[in-house]
Amino acid sequence: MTTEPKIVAFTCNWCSYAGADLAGTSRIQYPANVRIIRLMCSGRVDPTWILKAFELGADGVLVSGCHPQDCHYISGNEKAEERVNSTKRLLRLLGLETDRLRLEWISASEGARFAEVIKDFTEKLSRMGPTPFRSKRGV
Amino acid sequence: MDEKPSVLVIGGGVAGIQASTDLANRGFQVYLAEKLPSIGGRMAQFDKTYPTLDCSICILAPKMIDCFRHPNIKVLAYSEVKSVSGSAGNFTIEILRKPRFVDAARCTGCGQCAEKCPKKIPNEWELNMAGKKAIYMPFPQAVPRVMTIDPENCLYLTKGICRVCEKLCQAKAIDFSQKPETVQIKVGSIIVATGFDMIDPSKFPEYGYGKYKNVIVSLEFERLICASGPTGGHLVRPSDHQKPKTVAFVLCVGSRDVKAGRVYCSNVCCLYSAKDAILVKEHEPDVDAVIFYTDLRAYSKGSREFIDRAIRDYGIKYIRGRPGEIREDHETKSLTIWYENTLSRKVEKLQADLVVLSVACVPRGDTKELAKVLGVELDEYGFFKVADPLYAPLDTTVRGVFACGFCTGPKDISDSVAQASGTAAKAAEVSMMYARAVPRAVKKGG
Amino acid sequence: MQQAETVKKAEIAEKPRIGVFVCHCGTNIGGIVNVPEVVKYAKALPDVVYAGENLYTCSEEGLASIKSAIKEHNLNRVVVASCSPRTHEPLFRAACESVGVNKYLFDLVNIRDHCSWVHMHEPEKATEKAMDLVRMAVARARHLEAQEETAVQITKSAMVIGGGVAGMTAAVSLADQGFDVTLVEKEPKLGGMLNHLHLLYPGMKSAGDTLEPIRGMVEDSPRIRVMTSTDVKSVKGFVGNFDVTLQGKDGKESQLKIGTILVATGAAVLAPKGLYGYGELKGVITQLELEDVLKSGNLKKPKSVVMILCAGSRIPERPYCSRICCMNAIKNALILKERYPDTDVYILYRDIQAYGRNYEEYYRRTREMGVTFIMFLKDDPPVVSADGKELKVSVNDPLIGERLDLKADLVVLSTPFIPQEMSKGLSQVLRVPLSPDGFFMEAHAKLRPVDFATEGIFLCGTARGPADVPESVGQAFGAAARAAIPMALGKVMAEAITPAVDIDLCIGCGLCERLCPYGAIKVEQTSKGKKASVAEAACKGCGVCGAACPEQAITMRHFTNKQILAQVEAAFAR
Amino acid sequence: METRMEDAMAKTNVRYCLKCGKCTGSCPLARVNPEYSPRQTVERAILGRKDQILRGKGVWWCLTCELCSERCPQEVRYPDFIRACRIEATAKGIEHMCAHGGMLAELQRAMTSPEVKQDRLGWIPKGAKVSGTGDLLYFVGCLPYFDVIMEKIKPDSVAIGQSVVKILNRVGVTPAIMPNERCCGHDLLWTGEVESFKKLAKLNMDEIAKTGAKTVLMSCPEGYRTLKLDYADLFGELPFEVVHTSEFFSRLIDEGRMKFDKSIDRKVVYHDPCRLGRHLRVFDAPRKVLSSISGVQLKEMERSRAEAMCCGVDAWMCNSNSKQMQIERLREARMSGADLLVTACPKCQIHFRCVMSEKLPKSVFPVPDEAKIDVMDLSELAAKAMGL
Repeated sequence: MTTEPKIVAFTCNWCSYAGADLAGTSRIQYPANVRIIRLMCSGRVDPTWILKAFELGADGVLVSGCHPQDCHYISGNEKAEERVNSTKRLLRLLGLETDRLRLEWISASEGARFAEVIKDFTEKLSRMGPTPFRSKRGV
Repeated sequence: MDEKPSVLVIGGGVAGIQASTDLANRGFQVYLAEKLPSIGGRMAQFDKTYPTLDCSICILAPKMIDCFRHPNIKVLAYSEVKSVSGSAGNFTIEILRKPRFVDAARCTGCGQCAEKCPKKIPNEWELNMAGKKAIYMPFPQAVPRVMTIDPENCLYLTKGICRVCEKLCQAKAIDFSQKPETVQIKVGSIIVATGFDMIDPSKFPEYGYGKYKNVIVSLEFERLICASGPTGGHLVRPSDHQKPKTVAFVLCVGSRDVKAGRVYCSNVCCLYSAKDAILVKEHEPDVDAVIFYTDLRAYSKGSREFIDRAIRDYGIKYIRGRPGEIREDHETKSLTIWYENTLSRKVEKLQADLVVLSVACVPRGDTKELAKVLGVELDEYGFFKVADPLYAPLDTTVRGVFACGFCTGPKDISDSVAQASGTAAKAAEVSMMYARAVPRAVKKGG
Repeated sequence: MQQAETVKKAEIAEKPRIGVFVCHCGTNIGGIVNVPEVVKYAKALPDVVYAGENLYTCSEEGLASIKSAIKEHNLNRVVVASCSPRTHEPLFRAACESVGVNKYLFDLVNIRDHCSWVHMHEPEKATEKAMDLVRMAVARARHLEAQEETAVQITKSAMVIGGGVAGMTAAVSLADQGFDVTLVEKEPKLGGMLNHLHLLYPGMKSAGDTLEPIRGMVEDSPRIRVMTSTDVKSVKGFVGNFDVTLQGKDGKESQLKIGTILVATGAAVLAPKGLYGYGELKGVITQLELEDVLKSGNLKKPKSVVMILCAGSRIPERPYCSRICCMNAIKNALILKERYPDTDVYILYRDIQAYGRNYEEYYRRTREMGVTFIMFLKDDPPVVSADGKELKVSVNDPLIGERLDLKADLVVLSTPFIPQEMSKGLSQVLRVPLSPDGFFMEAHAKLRPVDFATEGIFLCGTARGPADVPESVGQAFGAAARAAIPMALGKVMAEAITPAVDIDLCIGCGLCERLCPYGAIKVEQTSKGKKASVAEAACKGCGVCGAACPEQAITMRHFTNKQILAQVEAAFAR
Repeated sequence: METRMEDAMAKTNVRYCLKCGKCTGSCPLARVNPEYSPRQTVERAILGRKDQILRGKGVWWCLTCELCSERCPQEVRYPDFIRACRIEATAKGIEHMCAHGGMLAELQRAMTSPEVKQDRLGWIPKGAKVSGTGDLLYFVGCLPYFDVIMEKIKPDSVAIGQSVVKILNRVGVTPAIMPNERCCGHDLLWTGEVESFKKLAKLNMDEIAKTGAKTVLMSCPEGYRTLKLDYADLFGELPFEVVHTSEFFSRLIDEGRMKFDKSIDRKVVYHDPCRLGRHLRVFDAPRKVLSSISGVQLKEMERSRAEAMCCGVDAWMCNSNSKQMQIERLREARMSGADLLVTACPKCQIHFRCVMSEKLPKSVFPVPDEAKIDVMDLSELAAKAMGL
């Protein structure tokens, strides 16, 4: 059971968290291995948190915000994109697949898409197998 | 009585919501009367908005919730304005609250009752392209999130049997004993924002609406292309749920049409059809989208550029010419559109699998009654008449009663929102004018 | 919001005493997630002193149980595991505040939309996830801090920039709403564009007669201070507290402290140099020049008038439609036809923009009066040439596939509205954006048409883009209403999710200032050197600065690194 | 009645044209004749291209079927505009294509002479009761002439008149019939000869007065339109009622006076003549008559009632395009699943029979088998169903 990949998702309050809500109200089923952390804006995501998640044994980290132009804070999602990209470079240096860190634009109306992303991410991560940090996870 | 200056807003669409929150945010007591069980209005029905291609409900829903949760706004959904007396500064209004037969305080909107309700009825919010139950939530993002029982169709209310919903509701929210109640409120001014309706194009036999399954109206298209719509956002034609190869959009159906009694231009069709055509391309890049127009009216900010993009980046095809007639192939249910391409001056025919008619926008069906209640005049088309189109475009013919958005004539969302805020200013002016007189007197009095 | 001032900071120091309330939501949660198990699990978590379950936590009973538990177990942190904070957080926060627990000490876990509803066929996993989510929330709750929402005082006066019909309307409305207004006009005379127009559509009222009453209201209003021949030199501060420096044409400067700003600077009209022989051929004029002679009456009866629309608009370098030209041309054609019935009037157009109330009727009447409309295509515009002392306009009418040669003694060009030259400068002074077309850019094309993204600054009229009088007036009232909100309240409460800057850590690098989309954080000279300082009222709490600060000098209140890291750690703690 | 292009422009809403092209996109002729476009004609008129219009072919090509004006969003009455242009063109002596070598027109002009004494009653069936006077006048129209002129294609038009008289007698009506009835003038009016039309109209009005008729029954929609609208336009309110056989029959059915005792086991489709349908809005009456005949299965064509397609000819101005349109219409009739095409216009009947006639050079207009169908007039079918 715990061998299935574990995902931490940082979502913005206005689009992506709402999208996850809609997946719920529309009863769209997806794997139970994602843990959502709600922020006001994807631009708040600090690379440190991402690295921390991996270090503690996360198999994947999702950062999700509003579509370009739709950002509730005008341009926070663009900042998120820059940070995710630079963090990906760090992951490569650490010998981690950069695809383990994923950036998605999911709007409040895309419940189905949120579910799709989690499904797809989970499959890809399973194919990649555990990270070298996995052993740290308490199981 | 309430010391805050108070205002009645009629109509819970984007304009009504804007006017309400603008006033509430500055400390006014607002009563928002909405005829339907949920606020949101037309905009809640659209898939995307032009020219930004924002998801309509995503940008609207937060406003709906803010409005509903606002401590200074009392949302009277599923209600109708029955009588108005008094004058600017102190109107007395009677509002009829229709029974939902569901206790709003208890209902959590979980929807289990609807799952089990045995009575299936057409869902007019989805333009009857989907069904719903006799106990229903108008749409997924409805505000308030409270179920409503349709008294014409509920088995218990019509035949005295069933009560399934009552049995399985753990919240004990079902209440068949609810009666219509009339609430009385006192306000300084009234803002009308009742929006618009669309004509039934079956009075144009040459286009075959109602006769040909694959001829639909634009509002039906909005639901068809919408992820939360009847097809889950899959672009399929009604006759066989197959993906169309060509989608054609016909503009000015009943607009700019003297015979149909509407000389005026409906204002929004040119742009939303460009948007709809773009949506077609975004959903199915290999589907052709063709738009038949007479004058391309892309005048609002950024919209000419939007049309240029539709043509350049999406390959939307524009044909100048109002089609003469549309005929169906009885086997394939595909449609032949006969038209004159007025720029090449040739009569041609186009094979389309789905035809979307941009029908004329008209005042809401019950505008006449409301006008009578308010004592305001309507124009020749039944839109609310403004005091002076030049410098009093927000005043009706009665002092203290203001109007904004589509109900005073065709307008797009941004013009409607700007006007809605404008009426908030007018209402505030009224309260200033009467501040000395009214509230103090009332305060001393009681 | 109001309660915020009555925040008790008392319990902040105290050791966390956390209460957890798990909701069944009927069977929506309880039907899949093993709620009793989750409650049992929550009880065992650090600092949790109470855990209970409700059928409906949001019901009156549910809320009552939270309040009583808070009193009984003297809880200072509350976690509810139920549905979405987007819809229900305000409800639970209010319940907490009602018994003296600061609303920032509450957290909501979504185990319905994000759990039971999306894992309906995997009850065990759903239960395990619910436990994880509760554990994460509790971990965060241990680090939650009470917050006080700072109230920013708002100066109850506004500055309206631009004394045209939009600016004057906005000024009068604000005055009528009880606010003092400074109306700044760069020209010596109020009135703007309308000073140059003759009659206005719809209704054919004279521009003067339309202007006079409103100009009168402006001049008579004790609340409006008019400053003509004046420019805005600099603007500092933020919503409610703008410090403005005005400069008269005479160079004299004056200071102003105001709460809100309305931009109503209007638009200019393109001078069609080199277009259709303008400036070279006698008899080629603009609609504005035609209005002048129609007004003054210095027009000798023409035999034939040809109007050419889109002169300089809807072309690659100026792709936008100027919105009002069609109706304006139609109006002037009608005036000509009424004055000189036997004068031939031709309107050469691309698409007739008769979109508004009664405009189509108007267009129709013009056709009835015998004005001839001829279409032309972008790639095949009309050609104007001199033919003796007469002008010749040659145009290819695609609708009949023939080239038409029209004799004319007047060729009138409809040239588009273009942004005022000063727009660029003013946009920098106000730190507000311009659209690609060079007009001022609203916060959102659809839902915030008269706001700037920056708090406290608004726009209306043709400064935002081409608009006719009714539209400008409608927007003016709209902008007035929006500006009135903070001024009416007298203060704005800043939600306490704003950054707190640790002066000792801040090195004044200015990265935060560069990133902030609202200009809410700025590096300023202090006793300790250059340090970032936050304008609470202008900040929206997105946290972009917090994530960017290289020195970790910025703490985002209620979304602190400590809180979120605790959540991350807790996600893997079992 | 406008007789000049300029007057017509105001009266027929031409100036309101939006240039949308819906007229041309609707026009059945424009589909087969790329040179023809009502919209362009209107726009040239607005541009003052008078000569171009009056001397062009288009003005004579128009079928005046009113499908364009039925749909025009600006209520441009194009056929009325065209009629005025034809009148002015004729006044200017501009040549135009004439019908059947002008023979029919010639006959009609001849009838304008008051001295003419016709011998046109030979078709009346033996034993039929007719009279010189009476409350009800049956205005026969040019049926007897058609049979002679179109002899080759055996139109058997008088069968229509015979059926009408038999039916009238059966229901106990003795119709008045005028021995010297003139052509109603429809064709001359619509080919621009307004003066001759006026003469014919006057002569007919006097003749009708002599009969003392309160009701004038028409079996020809063109005549029907002419009396009901154009005579009224000329003389003001008419001293008699004008009804079409289809309307008259459906009244008789309501009153229970008309009974069909013979079953007609055929799949029948009805073709709406332009003048009966769009011009005068008679859509239900003929269908009612047909559906009350036992055995008749009534079908509908895709384009019927106000949407109906013209038979391709007006005022005998027939050309190759007419034939193409007729074939298209016949095919449409067959596609409705019918085996009998019923119309209520002697001229429609002739045009359909003509295109299918063996006498026509097939090399020019081959009528495919899937377009062949029996054609009959409503009155004839009704008579058959009454065993007459």
